[in-house]
Amino acid sequence: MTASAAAPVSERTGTSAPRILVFSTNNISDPGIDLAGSAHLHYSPGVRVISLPCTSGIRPSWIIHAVKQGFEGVFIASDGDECAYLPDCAKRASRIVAEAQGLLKAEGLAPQRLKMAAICSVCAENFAKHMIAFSEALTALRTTDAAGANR
Amino acid sequence: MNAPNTAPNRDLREIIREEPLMRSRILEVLSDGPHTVPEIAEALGRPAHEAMYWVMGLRRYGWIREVKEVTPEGYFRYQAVEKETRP
Amino acid sequence: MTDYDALVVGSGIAGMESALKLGDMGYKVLLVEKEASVGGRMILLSKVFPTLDCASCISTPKMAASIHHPNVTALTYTEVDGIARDGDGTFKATIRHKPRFVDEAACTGCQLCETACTVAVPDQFNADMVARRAAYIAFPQAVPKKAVLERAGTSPCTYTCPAGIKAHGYVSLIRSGEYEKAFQLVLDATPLVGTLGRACYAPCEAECTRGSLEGTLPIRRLKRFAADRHYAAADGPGVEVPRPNGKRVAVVGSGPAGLTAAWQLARLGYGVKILEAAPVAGGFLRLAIPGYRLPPEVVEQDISNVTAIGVEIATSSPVTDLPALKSDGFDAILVATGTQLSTDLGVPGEKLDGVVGGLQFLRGTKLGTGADLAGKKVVVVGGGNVAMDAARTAVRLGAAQTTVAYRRGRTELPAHKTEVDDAERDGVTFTFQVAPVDVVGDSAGHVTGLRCQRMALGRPDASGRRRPEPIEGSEFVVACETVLVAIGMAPEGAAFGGSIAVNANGTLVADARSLQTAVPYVFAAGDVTTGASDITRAVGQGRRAAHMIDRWLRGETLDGEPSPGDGFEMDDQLPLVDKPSVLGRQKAYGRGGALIEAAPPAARDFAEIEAPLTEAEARAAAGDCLDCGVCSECNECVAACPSDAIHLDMRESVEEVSVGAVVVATGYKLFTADAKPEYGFGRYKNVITGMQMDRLLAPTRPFNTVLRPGDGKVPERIAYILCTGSRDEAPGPDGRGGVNNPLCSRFCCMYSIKQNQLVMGALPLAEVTVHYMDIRAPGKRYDEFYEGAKAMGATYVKGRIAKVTEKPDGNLILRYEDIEHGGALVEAEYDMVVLAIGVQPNREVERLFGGDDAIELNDYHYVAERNEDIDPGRTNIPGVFVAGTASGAKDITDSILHAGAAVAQVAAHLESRKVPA
Amino acid sequence: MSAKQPTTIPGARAAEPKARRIGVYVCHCGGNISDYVDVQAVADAVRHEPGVVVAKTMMFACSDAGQGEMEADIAANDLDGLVVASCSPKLHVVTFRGVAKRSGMNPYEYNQANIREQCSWTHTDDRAGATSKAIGLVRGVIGRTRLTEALEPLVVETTQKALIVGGGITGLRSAIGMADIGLGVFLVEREAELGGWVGRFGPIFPHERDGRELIAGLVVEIKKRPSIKVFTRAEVVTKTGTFGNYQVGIRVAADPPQTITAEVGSIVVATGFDSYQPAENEFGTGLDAVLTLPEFKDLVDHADGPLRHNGRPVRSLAYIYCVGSRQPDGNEYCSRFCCTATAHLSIRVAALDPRLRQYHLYRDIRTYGNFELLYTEARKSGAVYVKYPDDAPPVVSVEAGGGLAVAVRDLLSGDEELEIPVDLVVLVTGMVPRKNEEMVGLLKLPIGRDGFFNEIHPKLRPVETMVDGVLIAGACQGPKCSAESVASGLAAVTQSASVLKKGVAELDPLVATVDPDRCTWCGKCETACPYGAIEKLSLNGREVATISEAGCKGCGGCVPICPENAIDLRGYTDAQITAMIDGLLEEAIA
Repeated sequence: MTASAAAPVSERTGTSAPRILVFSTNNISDPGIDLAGSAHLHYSPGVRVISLPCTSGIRPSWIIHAVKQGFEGVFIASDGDECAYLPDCAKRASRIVAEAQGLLKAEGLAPQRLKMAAICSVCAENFAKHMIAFSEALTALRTTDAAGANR
Repeated sequence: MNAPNTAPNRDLREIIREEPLMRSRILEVLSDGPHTVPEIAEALGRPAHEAMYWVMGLRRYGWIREVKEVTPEGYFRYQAVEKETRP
Repeated sequence: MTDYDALVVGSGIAGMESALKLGDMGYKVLLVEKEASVGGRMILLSKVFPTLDCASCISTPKMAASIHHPNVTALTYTEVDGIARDGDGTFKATIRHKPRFVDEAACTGCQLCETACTVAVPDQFNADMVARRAAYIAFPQAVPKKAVLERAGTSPCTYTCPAGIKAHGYVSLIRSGEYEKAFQLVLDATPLVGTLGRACYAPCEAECTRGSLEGTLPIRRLKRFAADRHYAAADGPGVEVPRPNGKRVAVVGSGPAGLTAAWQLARLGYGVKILEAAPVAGGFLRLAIPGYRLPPEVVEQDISNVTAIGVEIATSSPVTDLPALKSDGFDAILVATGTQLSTDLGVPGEKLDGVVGGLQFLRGTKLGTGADLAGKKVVVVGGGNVAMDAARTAVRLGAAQTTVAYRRGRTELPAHKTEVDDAERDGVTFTFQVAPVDVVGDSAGHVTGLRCQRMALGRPDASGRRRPEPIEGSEFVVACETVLVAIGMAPEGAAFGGSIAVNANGTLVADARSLQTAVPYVFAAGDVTTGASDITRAVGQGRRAAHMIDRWLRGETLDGEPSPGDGFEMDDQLPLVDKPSVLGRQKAYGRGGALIEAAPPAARDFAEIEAPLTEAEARAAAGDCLDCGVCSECNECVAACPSDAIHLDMRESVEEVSVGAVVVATGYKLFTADAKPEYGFGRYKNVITGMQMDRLLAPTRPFNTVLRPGDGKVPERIAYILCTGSRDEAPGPDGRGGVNNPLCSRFCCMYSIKQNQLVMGALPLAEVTVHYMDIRAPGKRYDEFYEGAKAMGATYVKGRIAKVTEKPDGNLILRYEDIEHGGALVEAEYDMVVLAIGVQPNREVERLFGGDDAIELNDYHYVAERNEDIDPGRTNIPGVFVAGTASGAKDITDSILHAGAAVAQVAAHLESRKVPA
Repeated sequence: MSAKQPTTIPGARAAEPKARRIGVYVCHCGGNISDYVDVQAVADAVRHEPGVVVAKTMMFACSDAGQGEMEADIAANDLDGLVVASCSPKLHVVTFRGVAKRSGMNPYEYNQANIREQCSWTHTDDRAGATSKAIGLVRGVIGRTRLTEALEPLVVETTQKALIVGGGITGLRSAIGMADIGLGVFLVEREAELGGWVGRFGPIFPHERDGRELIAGLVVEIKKRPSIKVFTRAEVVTKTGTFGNYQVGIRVAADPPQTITAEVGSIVVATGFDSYQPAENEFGTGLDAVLTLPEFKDLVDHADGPLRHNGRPVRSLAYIYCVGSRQPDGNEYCSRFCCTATAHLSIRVAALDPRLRQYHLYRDIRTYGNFELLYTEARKSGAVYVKYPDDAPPVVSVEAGGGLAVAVRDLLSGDEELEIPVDLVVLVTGMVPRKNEEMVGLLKLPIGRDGFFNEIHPKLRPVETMVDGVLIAGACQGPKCSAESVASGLAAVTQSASVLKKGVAELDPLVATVDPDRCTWCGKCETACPYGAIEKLSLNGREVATISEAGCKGCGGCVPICPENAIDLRGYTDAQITAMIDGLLEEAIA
């Protein structure tokens, strides 16, 4: 909700609003992200979502690829305990995050470029808040992260 | 003119249907900055629980929103949404 | 063959589970839900015990599946009106599709209608804690995500308006501050907005439901308010000038009927010319109604609406030859010449100088050619509105004495009551039960008096009024110089040289419905066909005439038996809303604004008497509208909808389907917490129900977080009172009533524990105390969940709460016996109290089955299970099964299992009826 | 499968996709999208994307007119890929898959880009940003669509028979339920007699039905149904096969012992519970006049007058609740049925002998729902209820005269210390999970923290386990009363029938696949799959993983586990996701 208080995103950051890749899940977090839209909550248009059946199926290589290709951050909107597929879904997603962060580090990229949080099907405000905070964090990272200078 | 009815137990339908009526008055109250529900109620001369219905209705439909911090007394303050982004 | 193998009534979690599982087995299922979305109550909950997973995340996939399953036909906003056993063991179900007024296929769920809607009502999906709109989508996760318009019927004000003006609509627009839109809504019916805002006798106000309570809304003056606002600011009517369609219509007469018809026809693209015999346009409005009631400038402004969109008005242009007009190039002609003639007294002396027809008198005054009454004594004969206008005008012209002579009594006066009252205030005197015998004159032929005879009132005549009969020898003379005759008016029907047939009373013969005369291209509307009526009826006639002329010119039929949807009716009105049910929606009535009282008459001149409403008065008055029909028909949603999905002409439809089996999954009702008055729900603003707390905790909550509804404070000390409405057979506090529910509601302990955990998560500083009888946590991981809440810091205190009282600051005092510590009477203070309300049977289920096939209920009015030990879910009717809480309180898991049990038996029933191949 | 190159090797990734003919439709949604996104610019921007043949805007893609136009375009241009950029796929994926299907296109070659909920509506404050994002979203979906394949739902023939393990009331009623829906049943009972616990009971709550009679009635019904094959003194010893088609071995302890092989589609485990057995000295266990709840029920069931125990009349008795339940260091769970069962017994005891004094020493009385009526009745019959503190359970001792005494603190009368002399102590013992290690191993049954079998989801799928087609019913899943156990058994019937009734099951084809050339069989995926859908396969002399299309649930959980990147999830392949990522970004350089 707080983004709308500020100037339009593109005005604030020009065309350089951080691009954020979000992995969501078809049944749980993607509906939550939809709901943020239905409520007209604002966040940066740099945010783009790919929806999967379950966040346990994310390959760390996708995350590395995304960051190398130009996404400044990747956000995993995980199911948490609601996942109907895997009871240990959250644990698996955490392992993927840990592995991907290791790979990021190995590539000289800040591990903070990857974030994960549980987003449920009604977590609209929560998602918007995460996106705003993550956009800000990634913008701040541009000045501190050498890798940011690549683009 | 009779005084407006401020009976404590007006039916909630009576109160709720006045939300469109109160919209401009509440936005006027908020024109000098954010206020809490009791403050808005006082400015309107109406009971706080009635103001609560109106404030929450206006919030729901995008006219006003809360300010993040809570007052020391435990109240949120509400501010008008900029004109361009209103419904 | 049946239409469906199974009918599932109710789409809560048990209903959805039943429908989906039967569908998976390959049976054809009809799932019927009365609300606008499937999902029942579970979708409205925050998280669910004991796993604290999100209710929505569990429900929404099931909801989507219910709608998309190839074997399940899901009907929302639809009710089952009855189920009857058919001879062969199947069932016939009557299904009533309630109109959504929204085309489901076209609606994209964008909510623009909801944003535009001007009517706010309590949102039942948020436990009445916030407003929704009359146009709404049930809740954010609704399936299907389609809007619905709540319409209970047409509001009485709108319904009764002879002109078809959407009174409720403009009232609700003014309430929202949309004054110009209010003006435009009236303008849609007639150009005479300012006129009707003053001179209409407002039948709407007579029907106003608020009128039966504290007094009517000033509906007419609200219209005037909108008109005044518009004319003060605007240049022209503010509507687009239509593209000419190439056809021309002549309108004979520029009174309210003619002007309205011309306006409507011109907006459809017709070239319209009004021919007016008088030197000024406006007919009755300009030549009869006195300026103190209707200032001529207002009529001018209204007429300028008509000319602004291209209507030509030729004054001093009397028409007598209609065929000639036709050959001048007009495709149709509307005769709307009104009533020109005053009825004669029919007594000797009528030709004396000083006897004037009421209409002629008013017309002369308006045109400045009238008589000089200064210092004269005037008698007005008659009791109608023209008589009042004449009398009050006479006063204003300086008459020394003005007397109205009427042959019946005061209560029989046909004039509008306010007119009579105003006339008396102006100084007019009345003499009742007198009839003129002859007009007395002097040798010069001037009137000197009116000889009258006293009348006695006999039995009521056909009109219901008592018939006046002369009293022999009671004659007397009223001295006067002027007699104004206002006992009736008649049209000048013969003016058209016999081309149009004329009734005995002088009115033209035209079809009452189509307004077409025997000459097809000639239509007749207004007083010339109806006889003298009033402006608003004439406006309605004008609208109808335009509608019919348009139909005729487009080659559409004008005859046939009237039926809904035949295109004859202009307004998509629903039946009149049921007033008792409107009044039944509220427990208490009390208007927010002050009653607007009529202003006392001003000076005795021709300046307008009635003061305008101030903006504050208008807004406040409009705020009192009860929204009888719920939807106000203001049309804002129609204008806002990008996909033209809103259709106010939708109507309910009923169909009968045959089904092989029935699953009753009608769920439960929540205990109405105000039935426990000692806890103060409904009176104390910070006492809420468990369902309300669940809504406050849900991410789609009505407030921005958990707040006290009384003042928006973040609560710090929250108490729960368990067993509210459950395990309670004690009589009420006054010795009567009481709850009388010996059953445990089974899930209130658990949902309270869940809320305890969620509240402590949402408000880390909050203290939570639970007042309980027994903590009932009997289920897998339930007791562990209870222990978890205790570990988080929730306090559990055994003992029933005797009474809750409210402090001035909204805090609440709970009084109870502290039985675990010696039984002392203890008081504790909290910010907020949550009543853990239990369940009640949903007795609507009884309605489903009638007559000999009544469904058997148990002693507590839940659907009885005949053999719960072996056949859970089986009812007394073979082929009818019950699933979920319709048979008694259950939590979600048990409801799903119970539905599964019912489904197994439904399938077995269906299989047993299959004829072996 | 299409592209198979590892994405970690830059440049080597994209096997050139075959030339596709894709139609792209960008919806105005009557302004809901076009007010904030320049939809024409979006259509123009993607018009020349590889494979795009048609790109246009539509006022309402979902309208009849919009669908008709798409169908005409598909036919006229021989399209083999369809992209609609409109609202959330949750609202219209079914609609547009229908368009594809009606036009002879494979429905799985349709993909939707969400440019309303996830674009126009969230960026109402930034038209340029929203438009640029929409272009990226559509490009991403086009990229994915270029790599789609025509898929058909997997059709698995299923065996219309079920195995039911356990011949208690749950298993018996389930067997009848299965048979009545037309499914064959193999009913396996370890004991010689059918009936389980209920078969040994007299009247049970809440309807006073005699347990023995209930069981006898069910057994009669079972005998009427030839499709039910009953095996007593039998055990399940082997299980092979997959979803819908299991082969189980049933060993019957006959003379000589024999093993029968049964083909079944589902397996319902209804093995019931054991009663908690208190340890020696726990509340006086071992003393002659201290009984467990089943022992006491047996005593009451066989009494035909005032209660006598070991020949002595019982004039007073105390019930001690929560023995073996709600214990922080033991069984933490509540056993659910025991409060009501005890109230029910108390009423029956009072009916046998109104003068018998009954003391109920409890923590919370959990006679939930309608069972509350029994609690009320028990109190009305004169039973005394004493609430003791959670942390101070009653103490049973032997008095000097040989009688029993129970010491308890009564919270309801001001924490008074009571010493109650009684003739009998009844320990209200709860339910404990039954030991079934062999079967647990055989069926891979998941066990919860409380030791009972675990369902996959308490609300979504309360009788299903992680193992497809293996269901749990009755008290083996958790404490339940008899009627509740029957309900869950019938729910398991329903769950079985929902899969087996039609004889074929249509499954979503979006499942995981293994590239055998890459697979080196390390076994990690097998461990990662909770559904047991992955197995080792010998292929051309190599050991590789194979994924059962019927067993796979399509979660993709195995995809990142594979060190060789040999697993792909259909519809979400490595190549597709990578193409989407690239497409989402392309607007920046466009």
